[in-house]
Amino acid sequence: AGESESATVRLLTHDFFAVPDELLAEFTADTGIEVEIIRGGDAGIVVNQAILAAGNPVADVLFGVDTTLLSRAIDADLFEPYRSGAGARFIDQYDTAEGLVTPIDFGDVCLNYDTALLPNPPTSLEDLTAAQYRGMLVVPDPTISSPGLAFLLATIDRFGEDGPYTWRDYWADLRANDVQIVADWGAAYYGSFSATGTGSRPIVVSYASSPPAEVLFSDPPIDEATTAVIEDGCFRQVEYAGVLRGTPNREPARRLIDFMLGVEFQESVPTSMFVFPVNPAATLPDVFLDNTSVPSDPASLAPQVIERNRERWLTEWIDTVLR
Amino acid sequence: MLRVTDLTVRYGDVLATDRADLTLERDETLALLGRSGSGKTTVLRAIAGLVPMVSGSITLDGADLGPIPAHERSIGLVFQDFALFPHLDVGANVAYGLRMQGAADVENRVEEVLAMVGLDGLQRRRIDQLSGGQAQRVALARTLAPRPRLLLLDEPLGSLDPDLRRTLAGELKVMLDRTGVPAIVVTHDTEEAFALGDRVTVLVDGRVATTGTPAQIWSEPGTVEVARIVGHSGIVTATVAGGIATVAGLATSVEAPDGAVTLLIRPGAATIGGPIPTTVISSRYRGPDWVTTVALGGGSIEVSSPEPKVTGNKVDIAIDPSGVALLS
Amino acid sequence: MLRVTDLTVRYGDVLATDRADLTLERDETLALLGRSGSGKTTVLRAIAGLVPMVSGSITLDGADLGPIPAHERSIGLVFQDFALFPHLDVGANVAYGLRMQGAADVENRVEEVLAMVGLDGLQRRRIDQLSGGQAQRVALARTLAPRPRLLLLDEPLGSLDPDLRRTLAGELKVMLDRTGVPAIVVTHDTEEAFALGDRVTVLVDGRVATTGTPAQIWSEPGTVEVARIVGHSGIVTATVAGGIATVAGLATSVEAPDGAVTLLIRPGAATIGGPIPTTVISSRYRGPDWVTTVALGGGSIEVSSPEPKVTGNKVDIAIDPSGVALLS
Amino acid sequence: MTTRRASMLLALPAAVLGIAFFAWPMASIIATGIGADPGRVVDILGRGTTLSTVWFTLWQAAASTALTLLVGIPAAYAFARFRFPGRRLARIVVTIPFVLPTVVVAIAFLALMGPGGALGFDLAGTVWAILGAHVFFNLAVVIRTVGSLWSHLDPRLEEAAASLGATPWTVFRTITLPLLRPAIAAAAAIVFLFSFTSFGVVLLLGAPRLATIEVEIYRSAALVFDLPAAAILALIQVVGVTAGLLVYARYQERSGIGQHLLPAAATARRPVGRQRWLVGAAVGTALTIALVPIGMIMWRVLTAGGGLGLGSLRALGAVDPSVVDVPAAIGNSLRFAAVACALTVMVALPAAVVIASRRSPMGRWIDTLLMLPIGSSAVTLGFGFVVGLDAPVDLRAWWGLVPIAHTLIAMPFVVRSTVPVIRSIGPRVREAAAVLGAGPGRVWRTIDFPMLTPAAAGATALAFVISLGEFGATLFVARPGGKTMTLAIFGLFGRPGATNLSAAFALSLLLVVITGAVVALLERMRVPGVGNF
Ligand SMILES: Nc1ncnc2c1ncn2[C@@H]1O[C@H](COP(=O)(O)OP(=O)(O)OP(=O)(O)O)[C@@H](O)[C@H]1O
Ligand SMILES: Nc1ncnc2c1ncn2[C@@H]1O[C@H](COP(=O)(O)OP(=O)(O)OP(=O)(O)O)[C@@H](O)[C@H]1O
Ligand SMILES: [Mg+2]
Ligand SMILES: [Mg+2]
Repeated sequence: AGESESATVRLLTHDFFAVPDELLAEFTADTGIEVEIIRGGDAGIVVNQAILAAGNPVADVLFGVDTTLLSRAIDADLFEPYRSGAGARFIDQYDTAEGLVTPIDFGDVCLNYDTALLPNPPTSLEDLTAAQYRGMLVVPDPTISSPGLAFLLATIDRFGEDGPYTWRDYWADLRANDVQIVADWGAAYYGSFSATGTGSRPIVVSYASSPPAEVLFSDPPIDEATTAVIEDGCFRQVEYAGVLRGTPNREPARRLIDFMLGVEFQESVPTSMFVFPVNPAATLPDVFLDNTSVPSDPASLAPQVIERNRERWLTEWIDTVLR
Repeated sequence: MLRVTDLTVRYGDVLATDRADLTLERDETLALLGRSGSGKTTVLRAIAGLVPMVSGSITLDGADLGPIPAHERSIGLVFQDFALFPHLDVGANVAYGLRMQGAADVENRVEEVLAMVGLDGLQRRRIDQLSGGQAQRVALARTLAPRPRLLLLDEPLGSLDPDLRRTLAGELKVMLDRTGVPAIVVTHDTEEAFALGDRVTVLVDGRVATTGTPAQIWSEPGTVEVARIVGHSGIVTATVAGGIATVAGLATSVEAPDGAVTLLIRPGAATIGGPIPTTVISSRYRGPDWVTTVALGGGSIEVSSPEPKVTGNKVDIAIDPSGVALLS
Repeated sequence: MLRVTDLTVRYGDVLATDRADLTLERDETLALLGRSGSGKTTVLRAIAGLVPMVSGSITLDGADLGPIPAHERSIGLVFQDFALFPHLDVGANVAYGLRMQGAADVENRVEEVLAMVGLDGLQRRRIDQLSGGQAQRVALARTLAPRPRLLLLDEPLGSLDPDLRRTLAGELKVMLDRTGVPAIVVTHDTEEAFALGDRVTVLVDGRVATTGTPAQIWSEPGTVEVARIVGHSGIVTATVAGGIATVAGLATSVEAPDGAVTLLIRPGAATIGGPIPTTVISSRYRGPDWVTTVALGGGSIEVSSPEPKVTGNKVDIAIDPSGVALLS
Repeated sequence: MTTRRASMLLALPAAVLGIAFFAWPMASIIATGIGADPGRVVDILGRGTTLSTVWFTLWQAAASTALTLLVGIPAAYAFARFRFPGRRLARIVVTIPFVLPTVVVAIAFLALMGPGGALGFDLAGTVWAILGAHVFFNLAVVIRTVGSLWSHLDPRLEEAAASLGATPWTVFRTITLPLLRPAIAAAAAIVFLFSFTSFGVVLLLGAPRLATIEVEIYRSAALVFDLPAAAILALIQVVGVTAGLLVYARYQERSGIGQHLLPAAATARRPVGRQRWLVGAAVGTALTIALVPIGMIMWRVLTAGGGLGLGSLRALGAVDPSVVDVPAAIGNSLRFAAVACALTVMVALPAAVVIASRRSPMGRWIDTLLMLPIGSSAVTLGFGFVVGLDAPVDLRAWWGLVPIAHTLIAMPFVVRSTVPVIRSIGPRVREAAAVLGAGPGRVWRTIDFPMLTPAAAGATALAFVISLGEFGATLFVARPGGKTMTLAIFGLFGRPGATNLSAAFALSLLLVVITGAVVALLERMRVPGVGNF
């Protein structure tokens, strides 16, 4: 509504955000808007930084609010509404908190396994408690790791809070079956996991996109991944962007979100961030098509539910698994 | 040319110099003699402008130095530990003052001064590669190079071996005489003070105890303290009655009221063989003679003897009354 | 009781002590005299077991000290600048050696030793609150307390004022005699070496140049180096022909082949008035006389005169041939 | 002599930097956090986990400090008192760990003693891994701080004790140790602070059961979104650290012993006999501790992609710049480090001059306060910047925050390494210059400046490597522009794919190499005889 347009837009995001320079250059060439990327740690830290500055934002656009963080960001009144014309149809499949945020990508946290060691992988979460898979699973600590939390949420979604067999019972069984908890994704994947790490555990909590990444970033080159995804027990995390309330650069901010929904940017996210595009018009690179599929029925929980229960769940998880 | 009047300097609670008076004439070298901590260095520092005076005045050629900062006084100071600049070589150390003056022909003057102190060709030598004697000469050269109006030397030979000290003291005297720069030399060694100073000022606890020619100081130190500092040991207590001071068998006329007085019996005044019976305390070889210390009048005196005396034995000595001085 | 044979000590490339021989008899005090860097401290450190020998042997009362570590030697060492423990008070410093022995009555012995050095009641004083003389006494007390078999003193009076030095040298001599502990005293001051040592060993560049009583060393130093260290200055070059050494007007018989020799003319041997014409170099007051340095035979000698002589003037002197010694 | 006005002027930049970029943001965020829900203070303080976390933090820091001293003191002795072949190189090697980023260290330790680690036992999640990493990290602090005083201790004090009948162990216990107390206390204080606020190491090696206050702060701030809890924990940390530092400063004041120090060259000698074994064992242990994790990184670099080779260097070259721009990261790191150097020259060195010129307790207090930033929560400070720096100028996402944070962390080390040098210049040479006709300005130019240059250059190099290896504070600051090397390493370790892992190790090795080179330079510039760190 007639505010002064600056030629720069500031994008506040986490340290794993990546975008090819050419795309940004193109954006600048097309719109005359420079993009300044401000990073500040992982997604949780960045969202909190944004919340601390709510109303008087450090940047114009925030990218990296995921399903587990969304509710908190909305509660803090971080964003101003914006509905991008660029993604009119497919946006509606996602929870946009009544038009305050725009989905950009989604990723599934899934169990990966070592195809060489496990010719008969488990096919369900329940299988993991079987004696056959004893001592095979390694999970990042959900109290510090975001994939770890996602996996916990998947189990909560599956087994529920009440009833004869709750998620706590499930984790007690995992514990009895010698699940290993390590610090973060890296410690699990590059430490304990047998296929990519130095350890001997053939099942690890990772991403649906990990097997194609193994092919893409192999040395020497390989054609087929030595890891694969177990389709059951995946948890879907959607990553959102939003225009930060109080931005003096509303129009450039909106252009940036439009850009992030555009086919070019959307096609870049699989290889630069290992997530899947929300725009169905974007085609996936071959390695993705060959080595993984988008899980058909991932678990998901409403952001409000996560926000309301997270602390309790984590405490209960600690009591169940660590005490 | 230099007149220091009523100089008082404090370091916090310590009264380092207490109403000191000094004068220095043109072409003269004054030796400042005193014990460690007596304020010798402080006097030099005050003259050089490195420490503020609490009271008193310092004039050089009639001009008050008070308001003039150290770096504008043109007074050369050779520090007790030389304080050579460790990051500069010998040549650059000597050239330093010249450069500060913006002097024209620095190189030549450096060569000239180094030649004067006998260190020709050592320009490029690093400071930490100098022996003690060489460092002393470099310090002197550095100070002489900018032709100061006045030279202050703080224990210039302090840390050297005795035989080197004696040699360098002679050289230094010659150098001072040759350059003709008036100088104050601080030392705690009487022999050195006498060798270098045309006059000697003795400091005791920050005060000027006495000033005079070496001969005056030696023969009439005036006080017990000065007598000790000069190195005299024959200090005895006598009783005066009617202008005659008596101690053991010695009687000598003094100008003092009746009562107890302290007498100095100068070295050489006592000789073996005579009317005064004494007891040997100790005996040590001095070359070529032995020095025997004997008890006398509550103190002791030294007599020369051709052979050692056994401690506890009796010896009779004579004392030349002209070798006796009154102390206060 | 102590026999040091063929002692050689190296610090890296530096040969600090080179095949030195020393002996020390019961009840004797030996003075070790030498210039700075001549290896005096090193000899003491080797005897105390603080530095390994390259070769040689050290025996104490016939027993080889070689394999015995420092802390089992019972040899007391007073360090050059005392090395008092700065974190302990006077009492604790003195008690240290006693505690190491597990001695029974530490307190009493500490009091006793402190009384002996005249520091009664200073037990609780901090080390950095001691004057130089007090520190020296504490160091001595600390070393004496555990009753060492042998006492090594490294320039015990080195850093003190001259008059205090003289006083303490006397006291030290008395103390050493009283305790009866055999001792080696290092010094670079001839007067002190003569005063303290029953015998004197002169070190030059790590080697023993000579050993003898003070009188022997003084009158027959043997080499130019030792003569200089002892403080002699009358060193001249003479020509020998047929057993007669001639320099200027002096002729004296020497036991040397024909050619050039170096002669020592001892202090006092030259007097004013005589057959030998010389030129005055300088003149300084010594108290009570003046010392005039005159040029002679490529060197110079000092003569005593009752009044100063003017530089450049001629004076005729006589030299007593019995005051001449041959140097090599 | 600096006048009061001059010293206030010189201290000003450090004070401004400390207040504007440390004290104020810290106070702002803690106030905001607690202000959001003051009622929770009691609740959080009374929580069992709070107590157990504080307890664990304290005891692991104490244990880390004790262990580091245990290993470091013999090595300090060997380095300080003996000349042996390769001494300089060994000093460089043991110094490198100190400036390595925590991520790299944690990953090297995981590869070494984690699941399937090279050592064959899995210590991940146990306190042993944490202690090991802390010892590895801080060894240099002890070796350099204690070693520097040790190298100046008069060996004759020990010899005097020996000649009085004290066995070598008694000499050490009754003479050496008491005399070294100030340096040991200083080293212990720094090691304790680093271990007390340890984040990356504990996060990665301690999970899932072990956490320090700093890790809990991170958890509260990043995952549970409990800002009041984070703020209260940060407050506990700041108060604890400040109290500790005050006790430390008082202790240093009390235990200060006026002792005569000698130039280091005068105390070092060649080891003989049994000493050879001692020196060999002490230096060997320190070298092993330093080299094994570094060697682990090298091994991973060399064996990436199967056989022995330089595959990882290729991998490093091949990293997709749109994922992690390696050359840009190197450039950024160097740029930040350069700015930190410049700030060090402008801020830390003047402060060092002030501290050096005041022998009064004041100097010691400033010296102590400078340690606060290294004992404070990086996560919290990152938030503090966001809360506190919006007015009068909005600096919240200013690129300068990162080098400023680095400078604050480097400051105590820079000050400690320069103050003794400045003090060693002594007033005498300045006075000598003055009587030779040099006014105050020229004295500074011709005497102080050239004499300080080597120390200043050394301090600057130190700031450079500290900046280069800094991770924790860098990560949590909202910063524009690209990544630094440490963040790039972190990013590469966080992605699947063998080449990413290889590239991460290769980049770590590059960091080790650059660090090693700069530390080597630093060693060269050490002013013989002085220098505390
Ligand atoms: N910077 C200072 N601060 C405090 N006291 C000082 C300082 N310098 C000297 N003093 C004290 O002032 C007194 C005089 O010292 P000064 O250095 O002038 O003596 P000195 O005669 O030169 O002694 P020395 O022969 O030991 O050099 C001493 O008591 C000394 O301790
Ligand atoms: N620790 C050491 N390392 C290397 N060289 C040394 C060491 N200690 C002494 N030296 C050298 O050994 C030689 C003898 O030194 P020593 O200390 O024994 O001499 P000194 O006669 O006691 O001298 P001073 O009168 O100066 O005390 C000197 O050249 C000295 O430089
Ligand atoms: Mg002085
Ligand atoms: Mg010595």
